Parts: sequence; C-alpha cells; structure tokens
Amino acid sequence: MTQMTQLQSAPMPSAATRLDFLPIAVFAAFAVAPFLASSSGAEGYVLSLLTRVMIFGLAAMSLDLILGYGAMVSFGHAAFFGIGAYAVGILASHGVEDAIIQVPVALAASALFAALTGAVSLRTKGVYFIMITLAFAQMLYFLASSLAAYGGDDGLTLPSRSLVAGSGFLDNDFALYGATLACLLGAYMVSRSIVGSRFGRVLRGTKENAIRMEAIGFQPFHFQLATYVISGMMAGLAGCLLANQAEFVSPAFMTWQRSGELIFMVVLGGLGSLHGAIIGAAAFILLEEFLPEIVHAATFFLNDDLRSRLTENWQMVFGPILILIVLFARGGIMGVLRRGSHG
Amino acid sequence: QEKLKIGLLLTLSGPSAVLGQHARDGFQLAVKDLGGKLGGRDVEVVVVDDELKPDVAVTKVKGLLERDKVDFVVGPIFSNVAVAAHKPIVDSKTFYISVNAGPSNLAGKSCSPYFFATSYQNDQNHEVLGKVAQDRGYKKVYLLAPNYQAGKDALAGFKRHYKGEIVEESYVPLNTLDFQSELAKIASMQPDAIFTFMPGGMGVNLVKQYRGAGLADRIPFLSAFTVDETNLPAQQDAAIGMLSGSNWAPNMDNPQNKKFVAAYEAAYNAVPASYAMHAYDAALLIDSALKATGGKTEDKDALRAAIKKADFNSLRGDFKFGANGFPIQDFYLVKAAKRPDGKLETEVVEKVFDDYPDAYAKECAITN
Amino acid sequence: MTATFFFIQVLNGLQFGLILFLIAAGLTLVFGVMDFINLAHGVQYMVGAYLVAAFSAWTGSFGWGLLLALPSALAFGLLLEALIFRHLYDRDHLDQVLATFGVILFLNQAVKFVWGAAPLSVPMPEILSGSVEIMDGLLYPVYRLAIIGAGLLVAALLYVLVSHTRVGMLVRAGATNAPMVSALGVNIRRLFMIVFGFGAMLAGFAGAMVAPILSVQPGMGDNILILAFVVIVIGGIGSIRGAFLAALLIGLVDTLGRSFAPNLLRLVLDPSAASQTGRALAPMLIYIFMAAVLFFRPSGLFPAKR
Amino acid sequence: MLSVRNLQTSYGAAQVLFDVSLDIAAGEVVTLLGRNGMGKTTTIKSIMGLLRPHSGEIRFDGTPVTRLAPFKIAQTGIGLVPEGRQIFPTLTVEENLVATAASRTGKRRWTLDAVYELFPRLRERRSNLGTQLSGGEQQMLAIGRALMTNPKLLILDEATEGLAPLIRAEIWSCLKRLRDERQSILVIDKNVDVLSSFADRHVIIEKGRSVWTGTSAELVADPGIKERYLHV
Amino acid sequence: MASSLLELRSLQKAYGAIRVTDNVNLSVRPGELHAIIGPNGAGKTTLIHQISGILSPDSGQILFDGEDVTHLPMHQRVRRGLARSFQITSILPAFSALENVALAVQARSGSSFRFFGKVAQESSLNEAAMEYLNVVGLGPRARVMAGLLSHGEKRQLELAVGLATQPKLLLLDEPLAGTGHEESLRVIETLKQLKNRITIMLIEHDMDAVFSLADRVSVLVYGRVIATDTPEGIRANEEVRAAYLGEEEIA
Ligand SMILES: Nc1ncnc2c1ncn2[C@@H]1O[C@H](COP(=O)(O)OP(=O)(O)OP(=O)(O)O)[C@@H](O)[C@H]1O
Ligand SMILES: Nc1ncnc2c1ncn2[C@@H]1O[C@H](COP(=O)(O)OP(=O)(O)OP(=O)(O)O)[C@@H](O)[C@H]1O
Ligand SMILES: CC(C)C[C@H](N)C(=O)O
Ligand SMILES: [Mg+2]
Ligand SMILES: [Mg+2]
Repeated sequence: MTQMTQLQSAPMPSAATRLDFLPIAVFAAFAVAPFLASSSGAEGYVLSLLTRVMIFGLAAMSLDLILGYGAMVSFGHAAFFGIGAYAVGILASHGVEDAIIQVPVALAASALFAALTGAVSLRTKGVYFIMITLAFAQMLYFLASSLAAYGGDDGLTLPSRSLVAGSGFLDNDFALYGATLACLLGAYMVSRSIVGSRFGRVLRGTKENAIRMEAIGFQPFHFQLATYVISGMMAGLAGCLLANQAEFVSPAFMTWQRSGELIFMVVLGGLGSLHGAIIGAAAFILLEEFLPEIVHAATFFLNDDLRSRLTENWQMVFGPILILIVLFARGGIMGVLRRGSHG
Repeated sequence: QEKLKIGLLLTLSGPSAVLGQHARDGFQLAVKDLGGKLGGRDVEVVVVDDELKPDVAVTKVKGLLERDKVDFVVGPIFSNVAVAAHKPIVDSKTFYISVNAGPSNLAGKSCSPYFFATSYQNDQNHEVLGKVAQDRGYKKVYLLAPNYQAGKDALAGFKRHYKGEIVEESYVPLNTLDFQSELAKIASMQPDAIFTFMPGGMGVNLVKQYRGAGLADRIPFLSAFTVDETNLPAQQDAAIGMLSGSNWAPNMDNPQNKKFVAAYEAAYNAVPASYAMHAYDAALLIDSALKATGGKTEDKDALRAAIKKADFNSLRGDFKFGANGFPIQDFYLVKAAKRPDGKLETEVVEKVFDDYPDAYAKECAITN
Repeated sequence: MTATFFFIQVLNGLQFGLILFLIAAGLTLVFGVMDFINLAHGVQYMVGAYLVAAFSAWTGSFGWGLLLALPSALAFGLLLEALIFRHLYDRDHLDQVLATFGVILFLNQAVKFVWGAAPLSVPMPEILSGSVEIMDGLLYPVYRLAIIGAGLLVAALLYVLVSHTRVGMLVRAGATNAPMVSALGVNIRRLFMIVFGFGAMLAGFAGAMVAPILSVQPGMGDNILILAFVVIVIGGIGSIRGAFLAALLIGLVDTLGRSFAPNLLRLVLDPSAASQTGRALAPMLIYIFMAAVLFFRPSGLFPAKR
Repeated sequence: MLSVRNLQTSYGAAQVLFDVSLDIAAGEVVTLLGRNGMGKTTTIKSIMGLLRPHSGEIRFDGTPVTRLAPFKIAQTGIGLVPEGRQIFPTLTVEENLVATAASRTGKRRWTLDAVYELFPRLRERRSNLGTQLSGGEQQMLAIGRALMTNPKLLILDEATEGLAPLIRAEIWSCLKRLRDERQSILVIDKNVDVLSSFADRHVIIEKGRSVWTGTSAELVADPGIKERYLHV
Repeated sequence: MASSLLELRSLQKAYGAIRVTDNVNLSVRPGELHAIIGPNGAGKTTLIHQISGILSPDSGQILFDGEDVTHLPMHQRVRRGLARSFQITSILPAFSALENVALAVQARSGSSFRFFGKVAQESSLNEAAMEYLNVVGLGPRARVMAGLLSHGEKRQLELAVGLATQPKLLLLDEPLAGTGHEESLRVIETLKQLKNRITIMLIEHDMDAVFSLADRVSVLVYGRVIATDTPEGIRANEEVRAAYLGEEEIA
C-alpha cells in the first residue's frame, strides 16, 4: 500500500469544514439584505428581485436533491412551479385566498403529480428519463394553456397576495421576503438532513450503481420515487411563492425553457451540494438582470450605436460566460470555491 | 428641472423581438423628432426586455418603478405581459401606456384610470375582417388560429360581425411551422374565404405555403397581425394582395405620417409597422399631456385629464380616448402591396369603421 | 373526408417526419454515437438556414446558395468543435448541456445582430416550385417531394456509413471508450472532429432545405431541437434506424392527430366538447405518444445494446 | 527496443510511480511483477501515454515517445491488452477485431482467420456484441484485438485473468510460440511460476519503484526475492 | 431446514439459438462450499444471474431455503439471505471503501427510510463495516475512495460487501480474479473460515483455490451440468479434463 494515496483523503475533511461556512454565509446574506434594501431607495424592486432569487433557489435546490444526489435529471421540474402557482391562482379565483388552504393543496397536488409521473418515469434512465419528464411537463403546460376559465395562455392576475390565517400581511414586500426566506431555510435544512441520513446514503448509492444497491438488498425505485415526491413538493412550494411574488399565474411558468433554466442553475452552481444550487440560481438571475447594464458600462469606449446594440443583445455576452464557466470552472461555482479553499 | 424618465417594457429577445424593436425605434424616433424633449423636459428612456416571460416582466417593472423611478411605463407588445405588469404599475399610480397589447379585461372589468392604449383593443382588427367578410357576402369562411388566448380572442372578434357559415374553426399549436395539412383541408373544403391570425414567423410560413399551394388566387386570405411590415420582408411577393385589418397603414395620406415613415425608413432601413406608429403616438401623447401640465407629473389627476384630451396629431388621423383609456378611432381594410421602390407595405383599401369604440368599454366602471 | 384527403395528410406526415429526421440524424450521430449532448444542434440548423438565405441573396440562386451553405456549415461546425466542444467530450452530460446552452444564447442573438430580428425569406428554386399530380386529383408540391427524397437519401447514406464502414465502427467504439481506441493507434480526436463537422453539416443541410418553405428567424431551432430529441429518444439513442422510424411516426401522429382527432372524438363526445378536447389534446399528442412508447420500451424502439 | 528511465507518475495529487526503469530488447519477453496496487498498471498506462509521467523518459526503437498522444505511441508499434479487458461493448466481436486492425510490423502475421484459429470460441460468437460475451470470452477478444494491430511489442496486463485453465495453457503456449517468432512481449500476470518458465527477464515493482531486475534463472535461484517482494 | 439450501430444477435459459442454461438441476447443501467450474462461456455467470435475480430463467424453478424464489425481485432475495459478488467489479466508486461496506450493513439493520440523523456517524454501522474490511485485508484502506483502489483491491472490496449482507448463501463469481498471490492466499484463508458459518457457491478458474476449498464441485459445459462430485472425483474425471482442466495445471 502506498502511503501517498492514503494521504490524499486526509485534506478532504478540513476543506469540507471550511466550506460549511458557505451556506451560513449565504443565508446570512439573505437575512441582512432587506436592511440594505430599505436604504437603497428602491426596496420594492430589490426585495422583489431577491425574493425571486430565493424562489428560484428553492426550486433549483429541490432539483439538486434529485439530480445531484439521485442522478434523476428532470427536464420537467418547472411543472411543479406551475402546479404550486395554479393551486394558488385557481383557489384564489374561487375565493379561497388563505395560504393555510392553498399551500397544503399545492403540496398535495405536487406530491400526487410527482408520484404518478415519477412512478412511470422511473422505469427509464438517463436521457430517457430526461425526456419523459419533459413529456409530462409539456402535457401539463398545454393543459394549463387550454384552461380558458383560468385565463388560458394569458394567465390570471391574483386579486391580492395570499392571506395567512386571515391576515393580509404578505402584501408587505418585507413579509413576503421573510416568508420566502423561511421556506428556503426550512427546505434547506430538511434537504440537508435527508442527504446525510440513512435514506440519503441509499439515494447516493443508487446514483452511483443501482444494480449494486439491489444486490445488497435495497429497492432503488422506492428511494428514488420518495425523493422525487419530496423534491416535487418543494418545487410546488416555490410555485406558490412565485405566484405571490408576481401576483400573477401563467402557463409561461412551466415552459420547457424554464425547466431548462432550473437545470442550468443547478449545474452553474455545482451539483450535489444543495447550497450550490441556490448560489447558481442567484448567479443566473442576477446576471440576467444586470448583465445588460454591466455590458453597457463595460463598453464605454464604443460608439453609442454599437454600444446600445450590444447592450440589447446582452445574451451574446451571457452565452460565452456560461461556456467559459463550464470550460474553466469545473464543477460550477462550488467547484471553484472548493478548489479555492484547497489552495 | 429633473429629466423625465420613461420606461419602455418590450419584448426584445426571442423570435418575436422584431415587434419590440419596431416599438422601441418608433418611440425613440419621436423623442428625437421632438428634440430630445417631451413636454419641454429632457427625456431619459430606459429600455428593458421582458423576454416574453410575465414573471420576469413583473420584476423588471418593479425595477423601472422603484430603481429608475420612471414617470411613465410604455409597452408592452404581448397581452400576457401586459396583464402581469398591470398590477404593480397601476398600484404605484404610474401611467401605463400600451403600444400594442389591448387585452379585453384591461378594457373592461379591470380597467384602470392609469392605463391608456395608443393601439386598440385586441379584438378590433379582427372585427374589421368579420365586417368585411359579412359585407362582401362570403357564405362560408374557414377560420384558423394558434391555440392560445389571443388566437381564441381573434376568432371571437371576427365572429362579432360575421354571421355566415363557419365551415371550420381550426386551432393549430402555437409555433406551428408547417401548415401543409391545414392547407389540404382548406383546399378540400373550398370555403369562400379564410380568416386567420398568425403573428410572427407562423404568419410568414402560412402565407408562403398558402401561395405555394396555389390557394392564394382561388380563396381570399383575410388576416390580422399576419401580413404586416414586420413579416412582409420575409413573405415577399407571396403576400401581395392579401387583406388585413388595421387602424393605420404606412401610406396613409397625412403630412406627419409621411414624415414619420420617411424618417423611420431612413433611420432603421425598414418600413415601419403599426407597433412603431403606436409607440410614436405614445411619445406624442406624453408630450402633449406634459405641455398641458407645464411639465409637471406630480398632480396625477391633472396629468390624467391632460392625457385624456389626447391633444396631439396622431399619425393615423382621428384619435380620441374612450372612458376606459382605449382609443376611439377609424379602422381600415388594408392590402399588402409592392411600392415603386420595391419595398413591401400595407396600403389602405377602404375605411370599414368610423370612430369605432371597443366592445368592452361598457364593462369599465370608470366614468370621468 | 375522402381517401385522397387522407392520403395527402399521410404524405404531409411523412414529409414533416423526414424534415425531423434530417435534423435528428445529425443529433443522433453526435449524441448517440459520440455520447455528446449537443443542444446547439438546433442553432446549427438555424445557421444553415441563415447561410442559405445569405448566399442565395448574394448569388441570386437557391442552388448556389445551398452549394455554398453546406461547406460553410461544415466549417462553422468544425470551428465550434475546435473552440468549445472538443474540450467537453470527456465531461459530464450536464456540463455539455450548460455549455451548449451558452452557444444557443450566443448564436440566437448573434444572427439577430448580423441579420436583424425580422424573419428572412429564401426564394424557392424555380424548377422545384409548383405541384405535380401524383394520382387522380392529388396535387402535391414538388419541393416537398424533394424534401422527402433528400430525407430518404440521407437516411440510406447514414445507415451504410455507421453500420457498415470501419469509420462507423471506430466512432461507435470511441463513443464508449475513447482512450482505449486511442491506445490501439487511432486518432480519435480527429475522428470525433470529422463526425461532429458532419453532424453540423447535416443540421445545416436540414435548415437550408426548409428555408424556402419556413421563415428564417432567430430562435427557429429551439422548438425543433426538442422535437428532434423526442425523435431520437423514441427511436432509441444511437440508432439511425430508430431515428428514422421515430421521425416518421412523430410526423404521422402529429399531422394525422391534428386533422382527425376532433373527428374521432366526435364519435364519443358532442361536437363542441369534441373540438375543445381535440384542441387541447392536439399539441400534447406527441408527448403522450413519447410517454407511452417509453412506458412500454424504456430505452426506445431500437435500444442501443450496451 | 523499449527503454523506460526513472518514470514518475501521479494521479492528481497522489504520486504512484516514484522511480521505474525497465528495458526490453527486440525479441525479448519481460515480465512486470509486484503485489496488488504497487503500480504495474500505472507503469503500462504511462508507457502508452494514457497517463502523463511528470518526469522520466520513454524511448521506443530509439525515438523518444514520452508524452506523445496514445495513438501516436501505439502507431510506433505497441499493442496493448489492457487490465479489465475494455472491449468495445457496442461492437460485435468481429468489429472489435477489425476496427483497429493494422500492420505495424509491415507483415500481416495476425489476420482475422489467425485470431479465430487461436480462439475458436470467438469465431462462434463473431456476430455477438461485446457485452454479450462471457468474462473469459471478452479476455480472448482483448488479446485478439491487440494481436490484430500486429505490434512490434505486445503488452499484456493480466491477460489470463478469468480464463479457464485449458485456455490459459493455450495462451501460454501461444506466447511461447510468439517468443519463438521473436515477438517482443511485456507481460503482467500473477502466475509467476509459469512466467519464469518462459520469460527472459523480470522486473519487480514495489511501491512505485523498480526494485529488482534479473533473468528467470536468477529469480528461480533466489527464493528470497520472491518471498521478499511477492510474498510467495 | 430443508436438506438443500438452494435447489435448481430444470432451469432453462437461451439467447436465441444458444442454450446458455440447459436443463440445469443442482442442489447446494446447507453449510457446504459448492464450486462451479467450466470453460469460458459455459454459462456460469448466467446461472448466478438467474439465482440472484438479475436475469429470469425461461423455465424451471429456483428454490431457496425451501421457498420458490424464481420470480422474486433481486432485493427480496437478498433480504432472504442470498447475496452475490460480481465477476465484473461492481462497487460504488465515489464512496469510500468503508461506506461501500457500511451501506451493505445498513441494508440488514433497520429501516433505511430514516430522513434524519447523520448516517456517517452511526458507529454501529461503521464498526461492523470495519470488521468486514479487516477480514478481507482492506482495513488500512477504509477511507480511500473505492474508485481509486487498484484492481485487486476492488476485488477484495467486492468480497467484503458480499459478506456484509450477512447471507445464508453467498454466490461468488471469480473472487480471485485479479487478486495477487498474497491476496489470493488471504481470500482463500478467509473463505476457509467462513465455510463453517455460511453456505458458499463459488465460481473460480483458479484450480488451487477450488480444490483446496470445495466440498463438492459441479462442472458446467455448454450450459449443461456434466458432473457433480467431490474434488477428487472431478480431478479424476476424464471428460472434465478434456473439456476444461487440461493437463498442465493439475501437476
Ligand atoms: N485513477 C486513480 N486515481 C488515483 N489513484 C489510483 C488510480 N488508479 C490506481 N490508483 C492507485 O495507484 C496505485 C497503483 O495502482 P496500479 O493499478 O498501478 O496497481 P497494480 O500494480 O496494477 O495493481 P493490481 O495488481 O491490483 O492491478 C494503487 O495504490 C491505486 O490505489
Ligand atoms: N445478452 C446475451 N445475448 C447473447 N448471448 C449472451 C448474452 N449474454 C451472455 N451470452 C452468452 O452466453 C454464454 C454464457 O455466458 P456466461 O457469462 O454465463 O459464461 P461464464 O460461464 O460465466 O464464462 P466465464 O468463465 O468466461 O466468465 C456466453 O457464450 C455468452 O456469449
Ligand atoms: C403581437 C400581437 C399579435 C400580440 C397579441 N396582441 C397578444 O397579446 O398576444
Ligand atoms: Mg493492475
Ligand atoms: Mg463468468
């Protein structure tokens, strides 16, 4: 036995402990952000933006749970966004405006959809799984688009944000922000606990080698399906929040492009760390929001015409950024941080 | 005095970006023509791309309202974006001026004293063709639309004045590329005319394929938002002679319109579509209102009263607002034609409606 | 509904299927055979359409345009390969997805930057315009027959290339174990490059072929990309034969479903309910079909034997 | 023919080879011995260019091949039977043999027929896919595949693993025949006794260093060596 | 307890025209070490696949511990005490060696539908796992990622995982392939000790191991069992010598 290869496992724990600060830092940043927001003079905007970041962070994290730990690449995760959002929208349009009813209904509907489609989808693997989840999400998308009573393709505007036990405090942007943060934190802790638990170990093992797991007596299907349902419920919760944040519900929440974006967020942040997905979502949304301005500022030396054309075509910059991240920052943002804390 | 800030919320990426570009260019051309000032105040225009995603639009609108502190939001193109953005804008008591989208609920039940449209209510262009089909005595009409809300509204609009037989009401999935099977059906049913609503690339495909299948000379092709200046460059000769409904056409004979079309073509190397015209008018509208208030925007009621007056020379001629903030204007049957210089445009054939209000105005509760 | 009408719709379905096949073929080749998920395949199709639009406008002829567009599409594919894709072959699928998504964003915007946002038009070549009478009372556009022909030709060519040539063997071998192929003395990098360029050219060819009948516009490759994935998944990834069959099936299901589903539903529902349901169902059909196929054959119709 | 000097190789941060040197003359059969995990396979991978040694030098037929791409090294005339078989699962048996066939020595000693003669079992399975073979059949295929490149130097990494005694015996006799045809061979195998009966020389690797080199006679003569390094 | 722990009755399996398992009748007695030998491609691994449940036979019956398990899924057979190792190494490469084994221990101790509590700190699992690693001699390598182990070490890990499922019957598919001389000796030693506690079905081409370990040996050729006998009997069997053993290695 070479001593050298034994050593190589030694640095891992210390790096890991150093990285444990990262989720704390992320959540601390979310916690103090509102105070900065109120001094920015555009608090509604800043809060709205950061609330979106957290909502997408929640959805991306739920996707990371199945993708990063269970190797189930769902290309239909935005469907749960839609289920959560429509649960809020449809109930509200029938006068049921309280989150106490809306959220459980949304979670139950998400769980049901996840259980049904998951049970079918898990018959397949790899790219086939990717595409069959897409198929189910597309069916739901077209279904929502044809719901004329609920605005069809145009979607429907909520009369107001959800009540909480009869009180309308969510109408305050700070309150919605806080509620979103609480949901995100709660979901994070649950997920963190799951992946470190007995259940999580089986899940990770299944990702590595499903046949081997069967050969030691586990039935991977049950574990995968359970995770799929949990993940779907978390994304459904994110859908409820998104409906409240936008005060609007539309099939556009669940296009395949949206599902794709969620995958990109997870990969961008780095697979299999949970908080990586949140960071990826933040990076993605903030880039989408500010890249036009950054491009504008960075091209001060060009003439006005070219400059404004470049600014308008900011995706011409966004695309290459994504490519460079993949090429040079293996493992996404988390990969970079990990290497940083090594060296 | 502080600069006047105007937020343009438009779809500028994806396949429909060209519509947003026309509107943006139209608005900016107007600002330039007015010497960089509206109502005597220097103007800063903040352009944002709604990416045709309603939830993205909501956040971007909040950015316009709170970070940029705009005095007006101008836009958008698409109704689903318009509906999503409506609430945050009017809640913040900011004036919201649509340059295209005119969904029925914003004209009716959900109308708001802060919302104005320089365009039309969505149904109206379709109504033009329904009226034309009725007046020309077409007995059997084939209807074709994409399967989404605007598509359904379009056919409903057509049917408001058309009372003849509808041989088929056919819906194709949004983003359909190939209409070959529809065309086969049309050919086999032999209707007197077809009416369709196929915005963007779908319209390009349909028109080219309709002509290619040899139907264009046999069965009249009536449409709205399908054969217009955003699509004509790609449809080319295939579209010539096809009929549309509109509130305006580039060849409309009044001096300010002639100047506008010439200036637009010189600046952007394209014939303007109605999106550009609506946006140009929106700038004129703001200019006229601010002149009336002396450049002030603080007194909302005064500003609203000034906007309501619509005291400007619209490129389309007659223009006034109804109680719901939507225009009362004339509508025309227009036809695609080739100009002597080889470019294509729509040209007025006849006036179909005079001072025509929309069908939802009576549901609106605003009375002043 | 007459038999002629049904027959026309079948032809339409086949023709749509063969367009799908033209696009899916390059995708299967690169994905199935090289195990590389190339989301940028759709924008390569778009670039092919833009190239033919530009070259036809320049030369005034579709034929010359096509002739110039093909090598340009190949060169463009090789450029992308050298700059980006070659660094991704031994990466995770998801890395490939993210990077090629970046390529989509860039190119969709770049064509707008260069050619403007408005759709472009490509004139139909004179000799291929018009219709022929295939049988009594059945007129069919010549150009669409040409597409059917091109699709069949590409299918045959690919089948021979992949299944019956040594290059095909090496490429399949390299897909599962590139280092080993290299260790046995074959320059696998170069081989991959050629395959990739060829795939890009096929995508470009598909784009060029449809340009005269469809509008050429930014983002035109996005939805078709998803359909192409549906096709190769139903067919079984890596199988040219499967992609061919699946493309035709999807073409038929979509076309016939749209024309006849409401009629069929009318047998069991009242007319307005039937047309409502039919309308809601039509766009879902191919996805329902895919889910059903995968339910019974979780690895597609012709699973690659690994 | 092959000369390896002071090779050092790492997997990422973990160095596995510290100092490996070995030589093979034309027509010679040399073995690489050592317990599990000592670096035998790593040495082979470094020679083939599948891993990049960070120092040391490798020459084949007098030309330096250190850090060339694997296919270039293979083209100079090295045929590899890798550890763990690594046959191509999506190719049929025959395709596996044909796909990378070449004649690196100039003459075509090994043709499809010659390989089938050596392993009749493969002929029976010729149109089966690689995955459908039994473990031992895969091993035969891996050997056949390497022979089909008609290499100047044949490298076998645990090539008899999982083979039935009868077949194993046949492979040994085949290797002996090859040796008699003056084929150069580098072989790793745990059947030290058989190896010492026909190999010319042996190199023992211990914790990433080549610690002993000698002829078969020397190896047999000194049981201490086997005991010390191989715990036999 | 039944007189045989595992019993195969008229088992059949064919791939197209090839009969890989051809009317196999076999019984494994409790406590014995039953070796299966036979030429490459004879169908040994296929047989193990059917017993463990990866493949299902075309016809015939598999009785385990008196119960018909022919149609049970693999994981339920494992729960009944039927474990296997793989001929082609099958481990969890991103897990440490210890975790690989601990997971197998976990499978046999309590529910795994526990969402809370850190499994990595469950000392009962880790300690048991460590023991199995020590048994096969991988103790010092417990914390190394399994994917980074050398080939031989992976084979040892494969065995440890099989043991950790605490089987009544352990199916071993060439556990010695790829292990070095010293390690082979250690594995043989381990199996000798296990022999008394559990029943083992062993596939091996290493005749030294087979003849020193087996109580009985069955010979499979072209899918059929041509002989079942004591090691001595097999060694003397002319048919077996011709089909499989040859002359050289018996010396
Ligand atoms: N991919 C890898 N990454 C890191 N370390 C590795 C890797 N592969 C092998 N090692 C380590 O390198 C050392 C030498 O491995 P190598 O495969 O060369 O041994 P070997 O002598 O061939 O052993 P065996 O007889 O078991 O095949 C071992 O300690 C092993 O754990
Ligand atoms: N899916 C398949 N399709 C066709 N033939 C197959 C398939 N799987 C295995 N075979 C064939 O079945 C036969 C038995 O294979 P098996 O792996 O059981 O042999 P084995 O006795 O374990 O051999 P070894 O000792 O070499 O491992 C082989 O000839 C193999 O080629
Ligand atoms: C471009 C237009 C056809 C848009 C349409 N008015 C809509 O709201 O969707
Ligand atoms: Mg080795
Ligand atoms: Mg076997």
